[in-house]
Amino acid sequence: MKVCDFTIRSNTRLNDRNHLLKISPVGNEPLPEMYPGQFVQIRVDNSPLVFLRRPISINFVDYQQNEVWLLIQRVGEGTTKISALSAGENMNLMFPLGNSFTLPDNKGNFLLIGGGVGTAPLLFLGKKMKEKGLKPEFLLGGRSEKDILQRVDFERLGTLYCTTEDGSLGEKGFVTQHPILQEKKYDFIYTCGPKPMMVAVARYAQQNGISCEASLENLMACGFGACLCCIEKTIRGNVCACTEGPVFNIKELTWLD
Amino acid sequence: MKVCDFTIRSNTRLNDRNHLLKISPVGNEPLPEMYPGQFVQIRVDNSPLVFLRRPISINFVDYQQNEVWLLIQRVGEGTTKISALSAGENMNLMFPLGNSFTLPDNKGNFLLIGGGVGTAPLLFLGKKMKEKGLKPEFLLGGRSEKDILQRVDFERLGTLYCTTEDGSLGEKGFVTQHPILQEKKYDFIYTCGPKPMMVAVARYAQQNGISCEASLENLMACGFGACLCCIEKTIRGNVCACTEGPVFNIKELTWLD
Amino acid sequence: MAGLKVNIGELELKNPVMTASGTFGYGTEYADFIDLGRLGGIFVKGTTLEPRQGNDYPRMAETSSGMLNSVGLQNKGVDYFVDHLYPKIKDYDTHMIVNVSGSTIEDYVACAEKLADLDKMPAIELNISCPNVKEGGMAFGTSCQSAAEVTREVRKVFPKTLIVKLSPNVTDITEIARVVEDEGADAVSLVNTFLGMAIDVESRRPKLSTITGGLSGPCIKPIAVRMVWQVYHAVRIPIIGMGGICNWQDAIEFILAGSTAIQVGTYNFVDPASSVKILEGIEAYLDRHHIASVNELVGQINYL
Amino acid sequence: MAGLKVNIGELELKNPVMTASGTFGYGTEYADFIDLGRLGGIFVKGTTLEPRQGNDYPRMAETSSGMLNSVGLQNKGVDYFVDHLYPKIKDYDTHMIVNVSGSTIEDYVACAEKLADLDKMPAIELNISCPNVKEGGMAFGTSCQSAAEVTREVRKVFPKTLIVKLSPNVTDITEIARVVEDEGADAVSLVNTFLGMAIDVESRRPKLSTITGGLSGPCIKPIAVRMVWQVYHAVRIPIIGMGGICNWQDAIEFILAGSTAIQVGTYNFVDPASSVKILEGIEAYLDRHHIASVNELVGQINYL
Ligand SMILES: Cc1cc2nc3c(=O)[nH]c(=O)nc-3n(C[C@H](O)[C@H](O)[C@H](O)COP(=O)(O)OP(=O)(O)OC[C@H]3O[C@@H](n4cnc5c(N)ncnc54)[C@H](O)[C@@H]3O)c2cc1C
Ligand SMILES: Cc1cc2nc3c(=O)[nH]c(=O)nc-3n(C[C@H](O)[C@H](O)[C@H](O)COP(=O)(O)OP(=O)(O)OC[C@H]3O[C@@H](n4cnc5c(N)ncnc54)[C@H](O)[C@@H]3O)c2cc1C
Ligand SMILES: Cc1cc2nc3c(=O)[nH]c(=O)nc-3n(C[C@H](O)[C@H](O)[C@H](O)COP(=O)(O)O)c2cc1C
Ligand SMILES: Cc1cc2nc3c(=O)[nH]c(=O)nc-3n(C[C@H](O)[C@H](O)[C@H](O)COP(=O)(O)O)c2cc1C
Ligand code: FES
Ligand code: FES
Repeated sequence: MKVCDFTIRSNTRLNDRNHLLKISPVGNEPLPEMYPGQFVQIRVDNSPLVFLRRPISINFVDYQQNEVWLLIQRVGEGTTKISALSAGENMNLMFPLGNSFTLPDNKGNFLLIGGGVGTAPLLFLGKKMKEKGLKPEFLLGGRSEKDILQRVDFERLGTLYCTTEDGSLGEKGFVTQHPILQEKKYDFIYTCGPKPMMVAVARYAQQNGISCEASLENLMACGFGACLCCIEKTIRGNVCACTEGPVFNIKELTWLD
Repeated sequence: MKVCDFTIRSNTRLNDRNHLLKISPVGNEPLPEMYPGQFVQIRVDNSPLVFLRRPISINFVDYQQNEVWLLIQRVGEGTTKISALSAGENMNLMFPLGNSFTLPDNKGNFLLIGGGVGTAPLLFLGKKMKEKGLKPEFLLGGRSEKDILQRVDFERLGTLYCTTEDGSLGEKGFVTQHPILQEKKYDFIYTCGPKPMMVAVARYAQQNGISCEASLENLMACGFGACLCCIEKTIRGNVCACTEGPVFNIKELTWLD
Repeated sequence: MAGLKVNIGELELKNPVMTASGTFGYGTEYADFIDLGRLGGIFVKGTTLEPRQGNDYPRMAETSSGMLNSVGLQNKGVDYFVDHLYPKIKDYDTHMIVNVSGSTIEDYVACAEKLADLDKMPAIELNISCPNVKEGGMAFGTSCQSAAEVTREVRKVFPKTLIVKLSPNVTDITEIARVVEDEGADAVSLVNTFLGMAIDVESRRPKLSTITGGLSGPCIKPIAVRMVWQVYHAVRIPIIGMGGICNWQDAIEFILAGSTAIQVGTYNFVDPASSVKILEGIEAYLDRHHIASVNELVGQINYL
Repeated sequence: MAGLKVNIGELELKNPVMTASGTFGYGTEYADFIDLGRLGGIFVKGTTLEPRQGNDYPRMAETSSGMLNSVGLQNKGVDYFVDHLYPKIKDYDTHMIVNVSGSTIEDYVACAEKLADLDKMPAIELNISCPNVKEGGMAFGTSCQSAAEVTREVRKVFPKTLIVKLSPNVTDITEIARVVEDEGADAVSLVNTFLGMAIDVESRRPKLSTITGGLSGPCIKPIAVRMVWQVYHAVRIPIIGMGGICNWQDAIEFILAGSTAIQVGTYNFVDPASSVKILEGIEAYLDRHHIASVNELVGQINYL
């Protein structure tokens, strides 16, 4: 873990409330190893309303360009300030934080299910899987077409299925209603998104005996295990989502109890 | 008094810590009447350290361009944020606030003595005097040449005398040591600047029977008479420097008691 | 459009948004910025029996999300108020309520008595919590006995709505609220400022002439909300909540915690129109949530 | 180079900069960010006799210039600490001090007894001020009688440096500080968090599972500084000051108010290297002002 300043290389507006930031360390020293599921804590400067850092998933690491990608959804003051940063401006990051998704050793059928901005860590996970010779498939859900982010990037890594609530792209409905879940037998599901979605996915996985990992977005103060604010109730008791997570095997969680 | 947004038309760096901002109301509606000595209260956005507005003198009003000029000296977080605003950005102003210098009716010898950024309101005062057919003279002091701001503007309005502590411009020393004060008999002195300087000027004026008005920079919370934080002890008791000042006749003040 | 009327004792307010004593002058200071008639009420500057010059300069210091003040109840005294200020403000289309301050019980009583006679003064707010006066002042608000005593004595001479303003500088604010209720107060308002201090590290001087002063602004909001919530569960009389309210969200938070009405204080300095904006925000919130009257929201936290 | 050594009772600290319990884990969490050996001391997480799971999620809410927490002393208990954590941290080149928490006097005593045996544990901090446990906890710190009692009993079994951490949620903190001194505490540390509350206005839910929680961060600094200053004038034992310290200026402010040493708390979350930066800032300040030792600054406000 370390704290350092990054320069915004580019900030692309993906839709009305999502931005993709590509950032590099000031001075461009080479990025350390990072793993899919890990996150960064961004210091938000210039705001009287934001005191604590904001946790954001590592969306992708482009080692060639020495860039980290962050997908930011504007929901409040902190993410609004971060989204407003322009190319050339700096931001202070603590990284890399948290555990990561388990990269499977063997071939099999892998489905990465994301909802909303929860798709963020799945791009990097898909990339790592593909590098390992595995064949990730993606099932992404959103309110409508414009909410399914980075489609082109996902499609490059594997088959992409989509659901939208208004039917403007892919199947109409929620991710757990997508027919592929009935048609195909998966060995491992990875999921990240709104809690109700993840609970539904976890339930599906459990019912079908599929291994499943979920990446949580608990409220965090520190992000590195010092404050004990971000705890998740597990079968082992309360554990820190920032150090023992954000990725948990759903067997550990008490969601379905 | 009103509160409205202004656009920065230009921001000129005058030296290492002074900036001249020229601003116009967003929408460019015509500026109301303002008087020399009055000030504005600037809301400082985007800072976790600044909660209250910052009082800044009206340096000049250019009715032709519909611009207000503000001379900002960076001393802390608020003035640093204000100085960093670029042309095209907005800021929120409460204005015009406070009383003003007394514009004399008759001709006579008038000396406007300013120190540091305290020269700010004297430019507008000089302009108004000149418009009235009076002949303002200026005596400005600073640490060194680069601290004597807006010389060209002052020279356009009347004779300019300077003192610098290092002797790099004009006489070496403090304003009250300038020989003109011995050589010439003035009828009215106006002063604004650091308190020790104003006290010295007031003492000189008193000793020589010269009418003298000083513009104070008391700490302010509201700027419009609501909080009673900015009081100055006068012969009438504690009065608000923001409504009954910032300009006081030195006869009212208890500085020399 | 949702109902905004609320009652504080016998007093009906057209809406729950008022302005806090010592931050709103006599209302007139704000006439350029807002239509004063839109407010539920205006609490005018702390008024004492005798005129007071207040404390020496400097009286204020900015802090993180707030400020310290040590004005020290500078005012021209109740007689001046009655003769010169009241006539100017009595016809505003809102309730003007005087904040009565003092150093002795006799002072409070004498001051309240003079105000009781004024036709258009429907209520007073008894300030037993000002941290900026040497004798008495806050001490009244920090012990049950003295809080009870001053309330009792003022109650005897003041038949209209009596609001007692509590100090947050106490171990258990519910205790004080209860005795004040028992002594016949019609409502409590809370909180006044927290006793605080700041030192300039270069000069090593206290930033206030009085060394300590009263802390206000958004920094105190979480503590103030907690106190309102505690008092709401301890007394039956209405609560007027305040402490760091800057926007309608803050106001709703105080209402949910148990405030029947709220006061906007320090933030008036930053945005002199904030009180009216807050009122508009509350209205919009009620409409959006289909709540017929603001009274339905008071104390209605969802504990699930 | 100015002298930075300070003494807290028998305990000599290499410098006055320490880190606050509950914000610094067991130090190890920060090893990536700073050289722990540079700190004057580390106050480890509140430790209780029995393991505790702490409160339910959510446990934190951001507020203006601060945060609320309701962690509720989640820890694995003193035995686990002694067996598994102490061995890992005892050889850090700084003082590791355990923050001892409890719900009953017996718990405090039993916990302190176990820690007294540890060679490299020169001191404990008795937390009689945690607002986040239902039984006891804060109650001990809000009455003179219980504060005295718990200090007295722990003093009997703990011969090394005993620091008692005071609650700010009281009418008169000097009263508590005095009884704690009288019962033999070697130092007091203050302040713990202020009891606060926040409500989400859209869901109308409390932001914390426990409804109320502890407020910390720069928002509380002016009140904390005032309390340190009051306690400095009330007791002779050293004070460890804290509450919102983010930078060296804040630290100097606490020292001027009367703190012999300081703790950095919540701000560690924002900048995990802040403690060391503060240390460097204090050094530079002392040099710039030609002050030979930080001890010369303690309580030295310039009142003129
Ligand atoms: C490990 C982790 C990874 C994350 N990755 C991403 C990401 O890649 N992209 C992204 O846009 N966001 C991500 N988030 C969520 C992001 O941290 C929050 O949206 C952000 O902190 C909100 O800050 P704000 O100041 O904009 O909003 P606030 O003003 O703080 O809050 C606005 C609203 O959002 C809610 N909220 C705030 N924080 C969270 C949270 N952590 N979880 C759920 N609700 C919250 C608040 O309760 C409030 O209702 C992640 C969170 C975690 C814990
Ligand atoms: C009526 C009036 C007119 C003014 N006109 C101008 C102007 O035209 N140009 C200009 O640059 N400044 C002017 N000032 C001063 C200006 O308001 C302060 O410098 C500013 O508020 C400081 O804010 P800050 O956040 O930068 O500094 P802070 O961080 O608040 O303070 C930095 C240092 O400056 C000191 N300081 C802060 N405010 C004042 C003050 N009002 N007087 C003296 N010391 C202060 C603080 O005590 C501290 O030591 C005027 C002040 C008043 C009251
Ligand atoms: C400058 C100033 C002066 C004040 N004067 C008084 C007063 O005279 N009487 C009183 O009861 N409260 C006084 N207060 C306290 C406020 O009425 C209010 O209780 C407190 O500021 C908390 O609310 P806020 O955080 O919204 O300001 C004063 C506050 C400030 C900032
Ligand atoms: C998340 C969190 C957990 C805390 N846990 C403890 C604790 O276990 N024991 C204790 O005495 N104080 C605890 N505190 C209080 C701090 O030690 C400190 O007294 C307080 O936060 C004020 O300092 P600050 O404003 O610098 O954070 C905790 C504070 C926070 C924010
Ligand atoms: S966020 Fe602090 S421990 Fe996880
Ligand atoms: S600054 Fe508020 S009365 Fe002058």
